[in-house]
Formats: sequence, structure tokens, C-alpha cells
Amino acid sequence: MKFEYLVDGAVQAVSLEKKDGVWTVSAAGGTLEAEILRVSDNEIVLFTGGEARRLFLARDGDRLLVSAAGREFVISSARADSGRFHKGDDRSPDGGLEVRSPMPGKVIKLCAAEGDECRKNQTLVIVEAMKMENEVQAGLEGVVKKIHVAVGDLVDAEKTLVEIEPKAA
Amino acid sequence: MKFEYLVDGAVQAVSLEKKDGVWTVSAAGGTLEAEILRVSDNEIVLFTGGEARRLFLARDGDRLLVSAAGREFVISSARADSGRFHKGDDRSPDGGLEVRSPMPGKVIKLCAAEGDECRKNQTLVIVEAMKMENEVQAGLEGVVKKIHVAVGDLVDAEKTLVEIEPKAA
Amino acid sequence: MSFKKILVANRGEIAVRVIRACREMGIRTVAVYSECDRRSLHVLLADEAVSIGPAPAVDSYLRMDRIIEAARSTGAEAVHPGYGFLAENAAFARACADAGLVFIGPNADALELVGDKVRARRTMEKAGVPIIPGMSAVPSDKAEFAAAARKLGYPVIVKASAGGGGKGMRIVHEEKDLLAAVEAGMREAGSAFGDSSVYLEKYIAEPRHVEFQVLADGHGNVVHLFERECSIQRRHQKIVEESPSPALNPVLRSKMGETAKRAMLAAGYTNAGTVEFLLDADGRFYFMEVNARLQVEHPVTELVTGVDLVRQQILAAAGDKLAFDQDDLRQRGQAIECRIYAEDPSRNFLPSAGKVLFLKEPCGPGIRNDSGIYGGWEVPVHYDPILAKLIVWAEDRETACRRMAAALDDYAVLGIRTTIPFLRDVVRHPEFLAGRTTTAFIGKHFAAWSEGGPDEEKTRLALAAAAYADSSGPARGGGPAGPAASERAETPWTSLGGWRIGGPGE
Amino acid sequence: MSFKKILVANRGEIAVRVIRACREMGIRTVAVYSECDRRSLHVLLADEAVSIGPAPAVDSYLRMDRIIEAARSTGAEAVHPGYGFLAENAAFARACADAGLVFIGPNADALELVGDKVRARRTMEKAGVPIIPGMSAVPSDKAEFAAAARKLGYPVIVKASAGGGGKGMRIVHEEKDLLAAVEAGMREAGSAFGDSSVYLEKYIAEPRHVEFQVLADGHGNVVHLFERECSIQRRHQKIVEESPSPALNPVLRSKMGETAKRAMLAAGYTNAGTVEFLLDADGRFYFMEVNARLQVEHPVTELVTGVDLVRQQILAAAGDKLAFDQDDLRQRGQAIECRIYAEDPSRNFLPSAGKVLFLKEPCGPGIRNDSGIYGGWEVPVHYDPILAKLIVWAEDRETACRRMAAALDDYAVLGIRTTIPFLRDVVRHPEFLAGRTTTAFIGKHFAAWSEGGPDEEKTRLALAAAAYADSSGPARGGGPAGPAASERAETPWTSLGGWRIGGPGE
Repeated sequence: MKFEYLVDGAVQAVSLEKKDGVWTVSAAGGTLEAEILRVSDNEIVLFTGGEARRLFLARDGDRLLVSAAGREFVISSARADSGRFHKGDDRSPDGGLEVRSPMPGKVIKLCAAEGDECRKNQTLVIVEAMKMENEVQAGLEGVVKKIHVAVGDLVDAEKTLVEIEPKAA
Repeated sequence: MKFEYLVDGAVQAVSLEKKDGVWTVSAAGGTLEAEILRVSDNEIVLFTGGEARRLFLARDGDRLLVSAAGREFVISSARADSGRFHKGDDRSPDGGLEVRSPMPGKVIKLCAAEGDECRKNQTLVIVEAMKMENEVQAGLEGVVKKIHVAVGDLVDAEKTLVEIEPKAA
Repeated sequence: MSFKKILVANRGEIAVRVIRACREMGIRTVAVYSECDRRSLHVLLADEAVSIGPAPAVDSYLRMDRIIEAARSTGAEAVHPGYGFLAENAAFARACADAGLVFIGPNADALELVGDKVRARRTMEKAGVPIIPGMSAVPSDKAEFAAAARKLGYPVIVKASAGGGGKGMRIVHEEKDLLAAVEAGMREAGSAFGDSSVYLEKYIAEPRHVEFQVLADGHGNVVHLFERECSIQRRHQKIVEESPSPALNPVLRSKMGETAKRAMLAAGYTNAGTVEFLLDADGRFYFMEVNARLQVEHPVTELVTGVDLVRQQILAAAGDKLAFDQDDLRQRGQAIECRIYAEDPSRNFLPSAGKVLFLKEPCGPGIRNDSGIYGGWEVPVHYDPILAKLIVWAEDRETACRRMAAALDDYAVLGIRTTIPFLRDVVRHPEFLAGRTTTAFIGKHFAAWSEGGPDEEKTRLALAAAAYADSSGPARGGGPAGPAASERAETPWTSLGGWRIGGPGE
Repeated sequence: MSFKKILVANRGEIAVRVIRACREMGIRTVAVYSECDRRSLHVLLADEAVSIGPAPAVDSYLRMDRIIEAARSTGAEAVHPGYGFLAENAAFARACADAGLVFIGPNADALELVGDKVRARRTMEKAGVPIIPGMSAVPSDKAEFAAAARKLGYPVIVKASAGGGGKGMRIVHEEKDLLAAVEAGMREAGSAFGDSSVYLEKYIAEPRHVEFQVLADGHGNVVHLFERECSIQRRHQKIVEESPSPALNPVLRSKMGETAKRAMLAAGYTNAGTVEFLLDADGRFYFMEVNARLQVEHPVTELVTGVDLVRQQILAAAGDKLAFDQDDLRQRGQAIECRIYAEDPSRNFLPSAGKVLFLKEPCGPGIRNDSGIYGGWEVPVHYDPILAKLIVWAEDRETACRRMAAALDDYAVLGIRTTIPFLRDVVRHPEFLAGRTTTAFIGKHFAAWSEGGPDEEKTRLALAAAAYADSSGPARGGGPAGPAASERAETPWTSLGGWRIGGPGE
């Protein structure tokens, strides 16, 4: 069986075969042979090279969260996830650059007005979550084209806060 | 909604109605009003009379196991369970009385032979489980009609060990 | 005497902690909760629970009137405020008293005195307690800040007069950044404590933060329960604490402990409290402030001294005399605490609210996990991001560090990001293991932290898990397409026969 | 010096305990497992695991050859035997030494001496340790038992020469029952220890069972770590243990502790061991036997003294000197342990194997749970029914009892029956709370125990849960028919709006 996944934004292929109770896994530049033990819906154990490796997993919509040897991975199917993993800003449909909220929270201050010029890394909006203020900054130099939120708004992660018209190069 | 359950061998009726977010439960000779909160597949909380009561549950085939305020209940549908809950012995199809193993284990001694007379509470078989010997006794006076196991056999719970022909009254 | 019923005016792990202590003393508990906390753990554990308003803290956990009404209507005799929210609010302590409720904390006068950091500094100065140079009053005019800063000399630190826990704090190195820092500090202080006043202090670089736990009954008896080393901080927020401090020797410990007691006596303090000191590289220490509450890091003291601080708080509030004196107290072994926050350390510690999809908490000898969460629970965005505290005790510091590292490895939280991966690296850092813990530690060694490098082996394990889950697990969610259902039926639960592991060459 | 890799020759909670201790010392671990233990917790936690045979212990955990081969093939330098199985087997200790492996336990000569209960009694008698009247040799002829019993006077007790933990024990009140009791004792002893020899002792009615933990390095240093009170027993099986004992005062404690050290010195004992005494109502104590192993109940000593006994065992086996002496050791607070067995207390403690369908373990300050199970795991029928040990520590005995009661209430195991409901009642019994714990306690107060009476309120709660689960939960298993699927979709996850709890008259 072959699978393709998106791990931290990069496509990774994995193949999985079972023979005589032993699984052969080929992925990430190497191969491992393992006995695989399903402990529960959220835990499997791979016995490989004499070692037991406990892995914890949980489904989150179309993503699979895996905790492997103390490191957490977000794994999604290569197809389903194309177009996700925004890095905080992105092109909007009409050409502006969208500045998004990095986490859910509450808008507590707007530091620019529509039409203002902005430098790269200039703070545009302050979003508070869990009692800490977080400054959301411009990804590049330009002009504030549109502000989508007002002070007091509760925003979700990835919500567009501001659109910037990039400065002509 | 009405349900009938078998609780420790006795049929119990329960009705459940929801109105304005409050559930009304009528069962076991009384009624309670509760907010019910589903915490997970295995836990619900009833808020009743200002108190939070945590209940843990697990499905075991057609039985539901419930841990309520430190007490465990085995609940099954009244229909599905008719004919279960053996008390250690029972009539066999051909009229003998069956003496059953009370738990899974290993037969380590037979204390009677077919044809022997037996007193009530006389030990017939010794079954070992988890390193402890457990004596399985005759439920009544009679004659050992048939022995179904041999020393060394692994037996499941409820397995018939011996059949007794009761002494004519 | 004791109480029959206590209302716990808090949420999260500290409310859970207090509820457990009450239960063990045979005292019934009343939880309060905001709308988004209906199914929070403290509500599930309390004997009763009362709703006190919408999610924002100003509408619920900071609403004195509703909390006092909840206590009255449920017949509670006392209120435990936990930490944060109203814990150090003298007006709340007074309102409790007016309503005939015992406030489990310091008396209102002492609370007011030490809560006003500027007055507290003056009092301590008079009592002969060494203090850090700083403003002697909260200014009425913002222009005074600039003049004071110039007099103290940069760098200076902006501090909230009412608060603690890093809220409202800003270090300022140059005059041009001063006003913005003061304003940000005021906003944060106002939203965290309901009081926006801030003041300035001289900033001492790379000190250790060493605090002493004190207990005072209402009968004139004061003891200290030794120190907590709290130097490992990020953004002035403690993240790892321990006791004893690797920096103290018995002479310095005794001197600082006696100073802490003198400070509390000077303040007329009662109940549990903490005296915070800065300790410089030359062993000089300065009074910083009194934390007039049970502190987040109280468990390290409990594990080292064997004294249950919440229990002592309740007994003291009930009027009991302390059952032990200074000579009865001993430090035994080493305790370390790591704070588990809902923050993503790989994205500059952005808050990470959301649903806890899977939770596995570490357990075992010497491991204590004071947690306010459970699997299936949704972490709200409205409050402090603290989820739990992992505390270990061991015979010596080296073993305690190893135990903590192992316990963090055993801690799995899926669904939200936490500080666990960051803490794993902190407690394994050679400088931490060597006990060279100053407040500059994180900035020096973890400024550019990221979670491991590319690790092909771990990635391979994770990919194997994903492929295996998709090929044989129950189909949940819209995961990538696996093999047909008929293949899925053969899961390892039923088909494991014949494998063998271990032994060379197998 | 220390070890790099240790093989743990055991299973269940004690294997897990030892693996954790090794991990914290930076030592790698090798687990061994029988066929039915493939997915047992100790296998999952160890760094490596080796299969050693079929399920019956005689074919796996008692197979010295396979265990030694596993150690050799994985490069382990030492073997920790846990308790039970081969822990007190001198032949195994010798076989380890012959294979170049360090046996983490007493030296083989001392093991042999104290393991032979009859020789041990003679040695102790010579060393001036008070002993219980009894047979001075294991008889070769069964007829000798009757003569010996007549000489001692009934009641007498049949005891296994090789074993402990109640296995093989029988109290006999009349001569007519003697032979059957001896035979049953021999059978049980043979299957539990691989040695069926038994002997007789005078039976002392209603004594307390008080034992002293001892540590001896290989350099002539011996300390005791105070007592454990283990009087709460069922069928001679300890079920609740605590430290300190409510029956000792400082003078008696010191006298018994010094006697325990003298006993160990007389036996030439090394590593951790326990000297068991019977204590009668008048404060007279008698040597019973030496338990030449880490004991099930070792955690109560650890919590009270702050000494990690497994760590000390490993250090002593590695040749280290004890890092403390008698004067460094102090008892602090109170610790209580409850043993959680897979037995059904409402059906005369019948073993209860099967799958753990749901498990919720208690946690919180002062609570330690040494467990060998997890949710989803199947408890095999082949071994001792111990699943876990719940241990609490608190400042005083009253608080410890309350903490234990609360922790037991928080412990939910569904799928198999356990002794938890029984223990809940034991730790709440007025005689237990008063500290009047003798070996007659269970027989006197719990002979006719049953789990509560008919309780309409709890039954109602359980029925409500069942109906609610059937009406709104995910349909799993062949449960009773609920409402149509369309109704099911409206679960409380999405439809909780508008409820409010608490406050009078609501």
C-alpha cells in the first residue's frame, strides 16, 4: 500500500507492506521493519530494532496529529490539503495581500488606518488571546487597502484582518 | 422515551424526557431533573440539585457497564438478557443440575468421580486462576452424573464442570 | 474550627487543586464558572456549581457581586480566590467580609499595603529590608515616567502596581520606547487586574529570581518554608521553578528567610504569601514584591517541605494556630515544576486555543501533575493559557532533572500546541543541568529555539503511524483513502499471531 | 559505577516501576514477556523486549535459562527480579552470577539462608532475635506435622518454606483438618514458588503485622527505614499497608528497628530486604521471616522517608556505599497503600480476568498510582491478580485516610471487577480510621461484606446514564434499541444552550 501525505507543508511518500506479521515501511529516505501493535484508537507501538516506539495519534478533521518520540507531526493527505498552510498572509482574490490573525483572539487595537502607508514588519493590529497581546505585522511594504475588523471583534485563526496593496517594486 | 433494562437480574423501567435543556428521568421509584453533559464516549455528568455527578460507562457487547458514584452497575436490555445471569448451577437439557466454573481458570483437581454421591456444599472441582485455588461446590445433595472436564483443562467462566442428578426429595 | 463549605472563585488547575484540598478536609465545594467554562474540570469536580456570567473575565471571574451572591445562595462560609483574578484584590476581601464570608488569604489591610507595590517598597525600606531603586509613587502624569527613568538610569522596567505574573511588564532600554511601553503595560494591567497603574524600577540584568514562601497565622506566628528558584522566565513569565535553589548556601538561605519573615511582619501579613527577591551574581538580594496569594509554583515547596499549603491557608483562615514552628521545617530532596501552557513554542509562543483531542498525562513515582484539562475539553481563548503544572520530586537535583525529562516525554497533548516540546529541551540543557539558572537563561540559550531539526527517523515513524492508521484503523474523519473495508477488518487486535521481538538478528 | 542496561525479569506494575527507575538513572531496560504479555505495559515502556515462552509462569517468567539468555543476547549487565517469580530464588541468583550478570538483590548465600524459613528462624534465635514457637525443620514425613502441631498446641499455621504473600498458608484449628491443609499448602507453594515444602508455627491470634525495611550495602553498612504496618489482610494477603504504624511509639520503633538490623547482620544480608514481625497487643514482637526482595508495599516507605528503594537497590548492586546513615533518616507524614486486585469482592474475591474497557486513574497532590495496566488491555488469568497500587501521602493519618477515600472514589475500572469497592469501605471504617488495625480486622468487620445495599438513587443515576447513552450516544455494540438515528444526531455536544445550575430553588 502506498500513501502520500503533506507533513509540515512538504509532500512525503510512504509505502507499507505486511509479511509474516512484520511491516516494512519505506519513507523519509529510509526503510524500517517493525512489528506494529495497536494499543487503542489513539496509540500504536512500533517494535523496531528491538525497541518499542510508542506513537499517539488523533484525527482532527482531515488531518492526523501524531506524537512520535516526543515530537508532534501534523499529517494530511496531499490532495486534501493543497492550498492550506497559510503563513500569515496571502494574496486575496483581488490582488491585495491579506494579513491574517495567527490565532483566535480579540482585536484590541488597530495601529493603522485605511490608506496609510506601512513598512515591512510594522504592527497593524493587536490581537489579545489568553491575556497576552500579540502584534500582527505587515509582511511587506505597501499601503493599507482595507481593514476587515474593528476593535472588540473576536476573530478566528486565519481570519483576514487587513489587506495591503504592495508597493510597486 | 422509555427503556427497560435488566439491572443485576431485575427488570427496571426508565423514562427520559428533555425540555428546555433539562432532562427528566423517572426510574427506580423516583424522579430526578438533570442537566446532562456528555464529556466523552465514556463519561457523562448529571447536574442535579446543584450537584455534579460523574458517571463512567463502557459497552461490553450487549451490556453497558456504569460506574455511578463509586458503585458499578451492569445494565442490559431486558429482552436480550433473559436467560442469562446463571447463579453457578442450572438445569441441563436432560434434567441434571449443571455445576459451572465461576471464572476462567485451570482445573487442578477433581474431588469426585462419576457415580459418587455428594453432599450439598461438597467440593467437586478445584479451579485455579491467578495463582489462587477456588473450590467449586455442589449446589445440592445428589449423585455426580457426569464430569465434563479433566485436570489441566483451561475453562471459561460459566463452563459446565459437572452434572449432578439431584437426590429424590 | 473549620469550614463546612467553601466557594472557589477561580477556574482551571488552581480551582481543581483547591477543590481537592477541600474534599480531603471534609469540606464541600462550590465552583463558579463563566459561560464558556460549563464543562471545565473544576465544575465537574465541585459538589455544586454556579454560573456567574459571560466568558470575558470582567463579566464573570472578576464580578465580585456575582461571586458573593453565589456564595450566599449556596451557603458557603468562605471564599478561596486561587491566584489571578480577584486573589489580590483588597476590595474583594473587604466585600467578602461585609457579606459575612471569610476570604481565604491575607487580611484586607495587608493585602492593600503589599498590593500597592510602591507603598510596599516604602514599608520594606523602613523595616530595613533591602530594595531595588525605583519610583516611590505611581505618577499621576505620564511625563513623570520619563523624568524618573532618567534619574534611575536605563534600562528600567515598567511594572504593574496591582499585579504579578509578568502581566504589564516591559523592559525599556531607551527613552524613545518608554511611553509606548508604559501604555502597553497599563492596558495589560487594566485587563488583567482591573487596575491599570504602573511604575518604574531600575532593571538589574541577569539576576536570579529567588522567592521565599511564608505562612503567618492570625496569632503572631510566622514561618518561612524556604525558597523557590524561579529564574527560568520568558517574557517575565516563570516557566520552570524549583526548590531548593542551586544558588543558595545555608547561610544565605537563612538570612533571606529571616528577611522574608521580617518583611511579612512589617506588613502585618496573615495567611500564605511569598516574598520575591532578586539575587545578583555576588549574592546580594533585593526585595521585589510580596505575592499576596497562593502561587502557581507552590507545589515545589509542598514536595520539599511536606506541608500542604492550601490546607494551611484554609486552617489559618479558619483561625487555627500554626501547628509547627520554624525548627520543625526541613527541605528534603529536590522538586522541579514545569508550566504547561497552551502556546505554540515553534510560532513564537502564540496562544493555542482549541479542542484537546487526545491527552496522556505522565504518572509514576515522584511525579505530580496538577491539571485543569481533560481529553475532549475545549481550551477557551479568554483566560490565561496555563493548562497544567508538571511537578517532580526526587532525592537529588540530577535525578529530578532526569525524572522531569522522562515525564515530559510521557506527556502527550494532541489538538492544541503546548510548551511541552520547549520544556523538554530546557530541562535537558547543560546550563540548566549545571544549575546556572538566571533570568537571562531563556534569552541566551533559547532565543532561536525550534523543535528539533529535520529528523528523518521520527518523520518515518510518524508517516508509518499515519499509513497504518489509514490502512487498519477505524475510519474516522475524512482521512486519506485507505484500502477497502474488507481489508480493514483484519486489524492487529485479531491478527498478531507469530511475531517475536528482541534478540539480535531478528 | 553504574549499569548501562538492566533486564527486568518480571511483569505488571513492578516491572513498570523498575523500568521507570532505570530510565531516570539513565540506564536502558530490557523487558521479558510471555506469549500472553506481548502488549503488556512493561513491554511498551522498556527500551527492548524479549519473548521468553508460553503464558504459564513455569514456562516463561520462571525459566531461568531463557531469562539469562535474554540478558546475554541483549547485552544487559544486571537483572532486577522484582517480587514474586524468581525474586527470592538463590539458584537464580547463582545462575546470574555464573553468567556474569549482577543479580539486583541479596547475595545468594543470604538469600538461601533467609529463604529457608526454618534455617532463618534458627539463625535469628541464635542472634537473640525473638521468634515465634514453631517447627525447627521441614519434615520429611507428613506424620511429623501432626506430632509437631500437638506439641505447639492448636491453632497452628501452615506456611510455605520458600514463599510469602499468603501463598500456601492455612490456619488449622483441629487435628482433623491438618493433613488437608498441609496438602493444599504444598500444592499452592509448589505452583507459586517451585518448592512445595511447608512447615508449622504456633498461630498468634489478632496480632499486628509490622515489618521493617532494611538497606544493606556490600560494605558493612546497614540502616533501617522504619516500619510498615501491614495488618489489614484477607486470606493472609496484605491489602492495605501504611507507614508509620499507629501501634508504635518511638521507643518500640527504635527497639524493633535495631532488632531488624541485627537480624540482617546475622544473615549476612545485602541489598534491600524486610524483616517481618508479629506484634501482639502487649507490645511483644516476634521475628517471622525476612522478605528477601523489594516488597509490593515498598512505596509507603519511599513516601515517608524520601528514599527511592529501587534506586538504592541498583546502587547497592553496583557496589556503591550507602550515601546516608541511620541518623539522616526521618519519617515525615503518613503514607497508605491500597492494592488493586482483579478480584470480585462481591463474589468472594473470585479472580476476574478480561479486558479493561475503560480506565480512569486518580491523580492529584499526594496521590501515587503504580499501575501495570491501561485501557484496552486484557488481564490474563495466568498470574497474580495485582493490577496496581494506589498510594497516598499526607501530613497526618486523618488526612491520608481522606485522601485515599477520595482517590478510590476517583478510580474507575470498567470491564473487569476489582477490589476498589471493598477498599472504599475499608478505608472509611471507624476502626480503620481509629488505627485499630490487626490481622483480625477484615475477618471481624468485613466477613459479610457486600457492595452497599439497594440504593435507589445510584440505581436511578445508572439507569439515566444507560438511557441517555442509548438515546444520544454513538451506537456501539448491540445495545438496546434507542430512538431513531435522526433523533440521535442532536447530542448535548451541540444543544446545551440555556441551562443553568446551582442556586436554591432551581
